[in-house]
Amino acid sequence: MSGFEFSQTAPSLETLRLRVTDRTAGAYVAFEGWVRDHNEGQQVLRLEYEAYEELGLREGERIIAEAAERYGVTRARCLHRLGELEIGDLAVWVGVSSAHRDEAFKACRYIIDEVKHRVPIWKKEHYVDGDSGWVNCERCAEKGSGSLLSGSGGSGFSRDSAAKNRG
Amino acid sequence: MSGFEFSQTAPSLETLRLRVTDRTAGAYVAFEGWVRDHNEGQQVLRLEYEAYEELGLREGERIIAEAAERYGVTRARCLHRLGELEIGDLAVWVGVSSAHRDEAFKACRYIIDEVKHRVPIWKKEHYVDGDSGWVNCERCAEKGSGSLLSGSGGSGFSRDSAAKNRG
Amino acid sequence: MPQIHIEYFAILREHVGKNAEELNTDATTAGALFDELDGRYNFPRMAGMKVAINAEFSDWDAALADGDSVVFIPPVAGG
Amino acid sequence: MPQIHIEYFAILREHVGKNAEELNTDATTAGALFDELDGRYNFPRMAGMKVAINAEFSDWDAALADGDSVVFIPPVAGG
Repeated sequence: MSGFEFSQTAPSLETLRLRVTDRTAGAYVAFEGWVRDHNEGQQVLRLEYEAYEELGLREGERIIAEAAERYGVTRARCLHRLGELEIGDLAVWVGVSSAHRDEAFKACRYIIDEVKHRVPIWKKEHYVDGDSGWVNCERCAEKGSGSLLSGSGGSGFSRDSAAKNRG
Repeated sequence: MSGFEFSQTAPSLETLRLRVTDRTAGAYVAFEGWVRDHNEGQQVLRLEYEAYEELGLREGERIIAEAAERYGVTRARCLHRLGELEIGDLAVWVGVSSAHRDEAFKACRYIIDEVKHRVPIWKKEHYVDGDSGWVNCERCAEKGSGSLLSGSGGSGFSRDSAAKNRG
Repeated sequence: MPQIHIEYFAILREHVGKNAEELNTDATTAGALFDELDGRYNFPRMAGMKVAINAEFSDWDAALADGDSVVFIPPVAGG
Repeated sequence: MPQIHIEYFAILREHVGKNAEELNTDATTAGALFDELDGRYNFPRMAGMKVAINAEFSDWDAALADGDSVVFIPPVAGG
């Protein structure tokens, strides 16, 4: 059974929840990430998620398996939306059930933290002022050449920053 | 608006969730306590919750207010079932929304921990073997006179144990 | 003698066989009232009992006044 | 020369203007391939770029083989 999935459409929360119910479980913790109307001081209108799905699914499954092994939970799942989302839409859902609440809280937190750091998903925000930008990429670009999409070389990452990730 | 409530009937989870949604919130954490089929080595058939509602509502509201103040969350609510419940039924629900996920996780955990310790709710479990017992009270009674409902005095709490709670 | 309203919940309600009663008592504190009633009902033994007066948690040595409502609170088990 | 399949996502896809391409290259590592393509496309500057070979995260100095599929991974932003 797949523990991590992407969806191009809004999921049914009740269906998601039922996938982690279990007679032996006494605790259920769910996390939902919602599209909020602001980010880093900008008024957000809508956003798009894009993923490298093949690697994302593998990495997502690994995260679920790690959480299950570390915390001994009963069931754990995660769904991440892709495509265009509006304010208030569900962007990501994590659901964990377990015998007791401590492991459910810890596993749920672990999964969302790791998904945000490790799964290749990118978010493009469209702002009320008409501007748009890829989250995280944009901030990095600002520190470099100053132009988001046309770094002029020299001060940016290529060899240097890439080297940081080697090994 | 009331943040803590009791319910004699099964609530709509979608209705509960909608009460904490907010355009400024990017994170939502929910905890659900479910009736599980075992507790402390006994096979549970069903259970009953009873509350001292007047004090319970006051204490529940205080807990919600404490969580909101400590963690700066956007919205927080809790509902606890009363009456007869079957395996798999929702016993308690906590929902918290906030700008970011860290405070939502912490506030949700705080609320359920405090509710379990402070709100005057009692649980009577009915077991597959036909026995039944008030959770926590029963265990304490076993250490005393041996009989759950007819402590024979002397080894139990009355003056001694009551004294522990004074001041 | 002051009259006190007492409500029983959970294991105490079942043990006493009633939800509430009115009692005229000389007990001047919640703890003394408990001991008086324990003498009558021989409550089940348990550690961690608390007490509420007029729907607020209270100390066992809190003074009682005529018309007060008292609830003995066995160990809770919500969730 | 070995032929490498390259896929672009997010900011890189928009910058390059295509989803994927095939490239015959003398680059023997993922890092060298990146530098070659950066020379051609002048990628936007960002820290924390990673690389995947055949749908697994990889080191920048991992060797490339004919037929490999390479994806450069800008900083992720899920959730």
